[in-house]
Amino acid sequence: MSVTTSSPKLNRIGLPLAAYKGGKTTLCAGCGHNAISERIIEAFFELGVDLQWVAKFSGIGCSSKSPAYFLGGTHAFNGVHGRMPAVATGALLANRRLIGLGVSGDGDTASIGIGQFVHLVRRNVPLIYIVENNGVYGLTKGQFSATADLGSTLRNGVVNDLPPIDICSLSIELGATFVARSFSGDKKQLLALLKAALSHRGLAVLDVISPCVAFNDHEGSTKSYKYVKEHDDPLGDVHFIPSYEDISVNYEPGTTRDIRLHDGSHLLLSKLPEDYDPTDKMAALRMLDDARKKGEHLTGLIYIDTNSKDFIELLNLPDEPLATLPVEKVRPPKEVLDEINESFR
Amino acid sequence: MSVTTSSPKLNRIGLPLAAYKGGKTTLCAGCGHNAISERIIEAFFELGVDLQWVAKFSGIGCSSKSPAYFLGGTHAFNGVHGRMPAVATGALLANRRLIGLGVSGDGDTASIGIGQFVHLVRRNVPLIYIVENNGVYGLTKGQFSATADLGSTLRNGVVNDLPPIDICSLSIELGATFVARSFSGDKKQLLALLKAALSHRGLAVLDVISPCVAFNDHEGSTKSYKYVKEHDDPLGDVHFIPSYEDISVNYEPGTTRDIRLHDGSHLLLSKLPEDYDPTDKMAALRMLDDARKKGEHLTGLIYIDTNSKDFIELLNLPDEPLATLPVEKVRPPKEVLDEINESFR
Amino acid sequence: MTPSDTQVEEARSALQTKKVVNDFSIRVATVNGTGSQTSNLVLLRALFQMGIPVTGKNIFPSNIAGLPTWFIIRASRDGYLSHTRDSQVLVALNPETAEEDVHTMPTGSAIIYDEPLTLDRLRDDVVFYAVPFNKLVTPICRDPKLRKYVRNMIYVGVLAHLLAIDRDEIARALNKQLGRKKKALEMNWAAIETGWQYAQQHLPKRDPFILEPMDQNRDKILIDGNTAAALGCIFAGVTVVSWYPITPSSSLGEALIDYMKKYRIDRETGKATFAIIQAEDELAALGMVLGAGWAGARAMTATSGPGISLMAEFSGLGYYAEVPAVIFDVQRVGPSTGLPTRTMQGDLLSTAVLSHGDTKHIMLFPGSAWECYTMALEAFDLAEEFQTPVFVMSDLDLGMNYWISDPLPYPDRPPNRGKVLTEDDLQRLGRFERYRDVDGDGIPYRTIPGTPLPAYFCRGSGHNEQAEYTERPDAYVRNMDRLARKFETARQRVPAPEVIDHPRARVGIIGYGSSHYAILEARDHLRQQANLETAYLRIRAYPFNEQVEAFVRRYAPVYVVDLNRDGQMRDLLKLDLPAELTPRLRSVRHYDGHPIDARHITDDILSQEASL
Amino acid sequence: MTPSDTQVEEARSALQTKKVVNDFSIRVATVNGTGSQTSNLVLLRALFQMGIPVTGKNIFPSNIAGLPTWFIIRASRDGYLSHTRDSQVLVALNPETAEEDVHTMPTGSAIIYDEPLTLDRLRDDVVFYAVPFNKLVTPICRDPKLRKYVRNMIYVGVLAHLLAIDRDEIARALNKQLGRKKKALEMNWAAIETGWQYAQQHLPKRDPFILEPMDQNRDKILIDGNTAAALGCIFAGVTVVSWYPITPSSSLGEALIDYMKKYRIDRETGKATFAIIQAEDELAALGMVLGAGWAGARAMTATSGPGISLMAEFSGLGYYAEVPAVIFDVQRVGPSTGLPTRTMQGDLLSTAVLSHGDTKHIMLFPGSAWECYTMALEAFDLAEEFQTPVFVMSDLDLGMNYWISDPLPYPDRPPNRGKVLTEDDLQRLGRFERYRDVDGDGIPYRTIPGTPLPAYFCRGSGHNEQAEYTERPDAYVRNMDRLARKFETARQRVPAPEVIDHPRARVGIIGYGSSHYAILEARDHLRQQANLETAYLRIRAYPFNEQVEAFVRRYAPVYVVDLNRDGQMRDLLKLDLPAELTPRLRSVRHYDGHPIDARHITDDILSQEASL
Ligand SMILES: Cc1ncc(C[n+]2csc(CCOP(=O)(O)OP(=O)(O)O)c2C)c(N)n1
Ligand SMILES: Cc1ncc(C[n+]2csc(CCOP(=O)(O)OP(=O)(O)O)c2C)c(N)n1
Ligand code: SF4
Ligand code: SF4
Ligand SMILES: [Mg+2]
Ligand SMILES: [Mg+2]
Repeated sequence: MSVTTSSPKLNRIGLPLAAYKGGKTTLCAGCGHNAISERIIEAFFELGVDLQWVAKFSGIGCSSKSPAYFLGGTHAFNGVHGRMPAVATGALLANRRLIGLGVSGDGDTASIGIGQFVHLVRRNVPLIYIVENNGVYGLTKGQFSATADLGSTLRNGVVNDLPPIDICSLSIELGATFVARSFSGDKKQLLALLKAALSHRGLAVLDVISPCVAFNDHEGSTKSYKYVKEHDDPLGDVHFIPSYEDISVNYEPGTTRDIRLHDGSHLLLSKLPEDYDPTDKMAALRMLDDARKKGEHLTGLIYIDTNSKDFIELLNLPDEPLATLPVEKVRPPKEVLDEINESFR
Repeated sequence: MSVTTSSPKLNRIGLPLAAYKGGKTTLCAGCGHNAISERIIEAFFELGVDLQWVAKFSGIGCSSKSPAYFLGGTHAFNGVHGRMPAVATGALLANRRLIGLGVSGDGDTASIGIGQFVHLVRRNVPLIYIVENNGVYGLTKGQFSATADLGSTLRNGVVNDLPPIDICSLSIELGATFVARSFSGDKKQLLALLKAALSHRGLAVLDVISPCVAFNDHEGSTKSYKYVKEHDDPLGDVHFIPSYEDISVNYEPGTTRDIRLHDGSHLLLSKLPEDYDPTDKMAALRMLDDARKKGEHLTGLIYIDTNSKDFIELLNLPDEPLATLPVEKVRPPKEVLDEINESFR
Repeated sequence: MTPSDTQVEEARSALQTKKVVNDFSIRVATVNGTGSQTSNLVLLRALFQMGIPVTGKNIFPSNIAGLPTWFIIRASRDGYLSHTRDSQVLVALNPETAEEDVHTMPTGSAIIYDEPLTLDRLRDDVVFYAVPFNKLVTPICRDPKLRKYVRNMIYVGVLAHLLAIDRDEIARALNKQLGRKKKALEMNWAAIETGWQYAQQHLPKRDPFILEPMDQNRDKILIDGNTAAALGCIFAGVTVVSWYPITPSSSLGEALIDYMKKYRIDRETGKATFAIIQAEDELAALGMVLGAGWAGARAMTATSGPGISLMAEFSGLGYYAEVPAVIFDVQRVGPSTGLPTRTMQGDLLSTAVLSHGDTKHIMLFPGSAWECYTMALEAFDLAEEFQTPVFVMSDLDLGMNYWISDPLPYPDRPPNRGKVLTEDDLQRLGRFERYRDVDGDGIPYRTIPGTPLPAYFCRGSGHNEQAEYTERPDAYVRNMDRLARKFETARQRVPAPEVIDHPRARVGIIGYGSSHYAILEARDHLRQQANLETAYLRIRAYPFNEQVEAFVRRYAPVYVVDLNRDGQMRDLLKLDLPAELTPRLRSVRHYDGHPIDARHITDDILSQEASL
Repeated sequence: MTPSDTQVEEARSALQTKKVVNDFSIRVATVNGTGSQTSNLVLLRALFQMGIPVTGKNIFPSNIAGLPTWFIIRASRDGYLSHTRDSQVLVALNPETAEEDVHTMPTGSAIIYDEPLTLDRLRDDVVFYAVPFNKLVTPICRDPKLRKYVRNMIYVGVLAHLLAIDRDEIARALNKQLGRKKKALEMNWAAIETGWQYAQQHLPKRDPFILEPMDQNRDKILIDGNTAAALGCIFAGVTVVSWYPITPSSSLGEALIDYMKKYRIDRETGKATFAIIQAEDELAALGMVLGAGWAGARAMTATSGPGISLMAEFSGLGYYAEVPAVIFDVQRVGPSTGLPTRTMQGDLLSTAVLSHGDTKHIMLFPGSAWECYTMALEAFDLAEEFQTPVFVMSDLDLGMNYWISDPLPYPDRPPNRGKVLTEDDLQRLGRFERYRDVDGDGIPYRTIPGTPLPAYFCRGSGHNEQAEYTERPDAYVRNMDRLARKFETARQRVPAPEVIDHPRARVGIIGYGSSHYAILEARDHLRQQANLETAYLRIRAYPFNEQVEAFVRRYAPVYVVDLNRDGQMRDLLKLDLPAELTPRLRSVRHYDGHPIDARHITDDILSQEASL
């Protein structure tokens, strides 16, 4: 993985960065999801992806809205809550030339959508699947999702006492072929991982920690809830969402970084060392487990398997898209029907 | 775990074994599910479980029919396909005194039901959850489920090329507190595990390999398919289901046993050694992974955690069942409503 | 002799004199999982080959082995292809139901039974033939496991002899059924022979039922609706199939797999020109179909009631985001799990409005196996023309039973892919608005992924003509009104009803789906028994074409035949017809899970007519 | 001076002379996420406290921050509590919509706007008040992040002065809104003061709109329907709640959590007398409710359209296996995701028949926040009495907006737990058949788990009176017929309609749910404008009570007011009423996502009357 940060005026297919932008975001200022959109724009621009062949998919949630805010004018399907994997699978089978990019939230993926996610992983559908993970349901105003940290607290005092689903270790357990974690504010790492995902054949799962500035509940937010109450809330108004700057971090492989979020809560990120071998499944699971025990979120390309067949190969599909096969290829000749009729005589 | 095999005429609450039996099975003769029913009957009889408090749950499938064939006359809810966890959760919260016993199939759990299963595990609902695992959809005549082994073949020649979901390692990954695997024909082990599950507080996942005599597709069934064709199928009739005897095995902890199924396919079972420590999560995952690589199915109590709170405790429920709390406990007095009305003035 | 004895005696002698040729039905009562389905299909096929109009109804339980199952073969000289409640010949092999089975038979019936059951003690107004199946089976089958199977082939031989079925046709039918499995053929033939010989030697004919060759099936085929439907999909050029097994739709999915593997592998490249995915559930199945439909593929799924319920949310997305999809609902008895192996037309109303909000769906109602095929072709055209999910409402009776049919016709036109703009179109037009009603028919234009930009953003949330997200009330209303307009357009494009007018008819009958043949027969009953001439309209699609309204205007009362408790087609008509016409509608309902029979319709109409 | 100028001048001077007291509405246009909801609620509450009949409608977007939002406060001397399309006072703070907002105002309106927007250039037939919000905010708020919030409190002060809102009531309202947060109170009050003083010093009154104290709200409360519903559930004694967040039902779930934590913790043991579970999705939510209902708990869920669709399969199980459940459907605009923050009555038809097969559900239609409470109580009684899912069909307007209401009444009777057999009953009776119609009302007896054996096996597959699995056609039909009978019994037990007859009325109006107040007002319009006296029936439940039929017999035509495109209540009536009555039904439909207003109904009825 090499990281390119200098972006020339035009990319290799002659397009400017602007061509990769999308509509104006309607997400909160400072929302991690916006930062991820930025990185997607950069990654697709820098690799010179032909936008005509991009297909964006999402479910429902703040995160799932974001495909309207990057790669504008590309083909996109914003489906129903938690069921994006099915829609993406169908579309990518119909047209294997499409470059599938899915954006989901932790509620969309780990709560309502976990069933479809599990089977998406099993099928190794060639899709980049980004979970914009904030531990809450942003769009419905801050309830816990299934990735909420144990002990985190909502504004109304409700405490989460269920263990979080770890998207990365779950994916590895299920046989995912590309599993990475990053942080929305880690421009360099996230960009690099997106580019790597773009070149992976098969499903690429990217679990991106993406704090919600409106209803944050990340690790330590018991503390953060108190913090908000004591320091920052002279308004007593649940309808007020302050604007924040984007958080941005940059730290070295093999190190740990303590990130202070806008509401005073903390996030411990630890980046995989450069010499880490991401091809050993059990080692990857153990790394994740160790980090978790230390209260850290392990980031980087955690696991990769480049040998497994993707779903397109397994189904033995032709090179041309199924969607546009000519009628001669998809309607057998009259003789075949005659033969079939004969078999019923 | 001590194993009692000698059954006195009456159990500790004075009931005969017959009191624990159910209706006549309508499953195929020789179906593994029937053997499991037998063990359930024994376990409940031997532990002297008070049947009035038993609540049986199931989804849809041959396996899910089986609750009609054991512990007859007890309370039971046979729901819809793949959604038994929700029904059981609701019932057990409504009445915490119930002894919940859920029976599902691999299709019911790992295909359509995987989403609910994941969340059931997260919640640590106090329920014995048995997956009668045959790798196929028995009731709909033999399609693959999500636990079908890679490379297994159906009668119509369709080959499974998706990796199986391993109920045990998935459960452990998700934080399950009791995870065991057994084989329908291993009377001694299965009985012991059922008894252990009955005394566990929290969710007990039992993945029981339970061959389908009608549509078997277990490991090696590519071979078995051929085998059937060559040896046993002078009828060429898909509508004919031969009757088989129950398979029964008995082997020592720490050893491996090669089981020949009725259709000629083989199943490699390896039993955990006696000194195995089932409290180390990562070790458990590694054991499972190692066995899998050898083509073996690891059996025994693979993981247990007796410290985690179950869902009833987490919800701070009273000792009496919610369902039957008297009206004074569940309808606040008039003064409360007055106070509330006042707050809206 | 008591008087009743005399009557019996009379009946008996009547039997021996009057032959009943090609006009009776055979009921075979066995235990499922014993392979009797093969025996029954051999019989059915033999009759078919003899040129006799024949139908087979399989009444089977929802399990794999060990429960009672019945197969009813009706031979009808007059060409009635519907179910009958009464049978005249019984094969009683299931000890569990044998007594009840015997009691349901009319006087004068012929009953073949397993000797140890001693059924002859039960009645003396029928003819009994005892066959010692166990004794017969032992010499021909060494493997005890297989004996319960071979027993079933023996009754084929017994029946063949008693009813005078052509032995060559039995042999041909067996060949057809078993294909090239030599060992299997030998063993089965031996069993049939044994039965035949036993009957020849020990069972002198004492009943009047006889089969004689006819010439009614020239060029016909014998096929189940699900196979026909699968073939329709294949010749429609389906490319993406996602399904989840559920009785009685599974055989549609499985037929697709079988035929696609055979006929849709590209000769040159060896590649599959299709993707068939067994989804993890029905939500996913329809989700994949919508994804594929959006991406330009002809995509479909097949399911039954519980699956339809699970597809509710995605169906609404398909309607509102305007994505083509074809959904086969092979209906079974609900509510809930209900009776999975019994037939019903119970999902009409809930499917018509499947999903929350103002959702409305196009439905097609095949009335024969042949239409399962042709409507599959039409469904894909309609789905793409109207960019919306199209539900093909089959049922277990149509889908899983075997029907005599005209051969399946090769499609006479290329697929209609609807208003899809290509790269060239876009360049020529210079602009593209996904949800603009350019032609005034409510149907907008679409592009498919891979077409040059700008593309459109497909979504289930509020959108304007440009497919942009909007919450504006005016844009919302415009869009919903256009969708309503589109539905109106569909009214005249969906398959028109089949109408049989009659100059002397006052009364009309409306039917649909699998009740078709029973209605045809009931019309004859009504004419013959009560001199009641009826007109008949068979609905083939929803929304209803204007001919439906015209029919209801022409006749009164109009009896709507529904295979459900609530009169669901009657209800849809109530919603759709001008209110002043709805008092004309009456309901004939049948909902016990068995296929409807003509007698039920005749009796119900006559009693309603009488009570006027 | 051109003629039009003269007209304007006249209008203007008219304004200055004729005071408009307590009969106008205020529209506040802001950006969401800026906390303006708090400012608006302070205003609403202040008017309420002044004894003025008032309603507040929040028209908000489906996102968290940064999109246009409107809040409309209507003061109505005459006590009309419905929405109006026109407002007379505008606060224009959102640059994105300001121009359009200004253009929608009628001549003579008063417009307060943010000075830099220079909106006064747009029209001269309205009164403009420029307020330099940014300048005013700086001195009172050091933290730049909070300024967009504080700006909103300033307009409260400005309006209070201009419209003569009692300052003490503003202070009381603020206190009520913010509770005991001292710091917050200080800062907010400073902002209000600033606005007040600015208006006092710089904005001489030039418009006619004035608020004066009245005495209409004595003993009334101000409450949203979802909170009222949650309280109803609590006083009904709900013990198991399983829900999945979805707008606009989430606040029902959240109110349950808040109040249960406060009032339903056992004093002695400190234990929760309830379980509230956030399920993983709506399928699971209803599954848990059914599990709990089967086990004897009063159990419920709350959702909206997409959730209802996902509950289809389990709803059918509830119907067929006869398990009590209460489901709140707080309806929003569909189909599919639709407009999640807009209101509609769009789920009636699909909910009535939710799930495949012959399924039918009881629905209740609360017509006020008060009924959200009382019908919650009734819903649990009905669910247990009839052992079936009961759907309470609320909507966003009822659920999330604030309504003046009588105080919530304490239940006057203990919960009706229905036909549950206890251990003693069982011993006395000696036997128990779960699905036998002992009383002839279609309602069988049940036991709950924990009761001594033999228990019954609850299942969604075919069953007989003894709850045993069966595929027998007769048992199936008996059971389905009993279910139909049970539904008929419900007809007379569900809440009866509210009927307002009128001796001089020819025309009838049928309404339900959130259109109630608009219909009341429209009836006055019709009387005053067109001398058209109308009778009015408000449906409160499905299946329809016999009074509904009687009403339709008494009046013609009957206008059915529906907040959906397809006229879904009209459709349900078509299905349910004797066919000869349905020609009397006409449809008044409103489906742009905003609450319905009286004018819409009046105009539509008048134009339909004219076209007769
Ligand atoms: C079937 C259904 N249930 C519920 C909802 C309401 N809903 C919309 S977004 C959302 C949660 C989104 O959470 P997440 O995926 O984490 O996205 P975020 O907003 O946090 O980015 C929910 C519950 C819905 N749209 N559809
Ligand atoms: C919603 C729904 N979809 C499909 C079905 C059909 N169906 C019944 S059982 C079954 C599979 C059962 O497989 P499994 O759980 O492995 O049980 P087994 O029969 O193998 O014991 C299916 C798909 C159904 N009943 N409901
Ligand atoms: S609510 Fe949270 S997740 Fe949604 S846009 Fe705002 S910050 Fe982002
Ligand atoms: S089909 Fe298979 S799973 Fe079902 S009863 Fe028979 S052997 Fe068991
Ligand atoms: Mg989230
Ligand atoms: Mg199985």
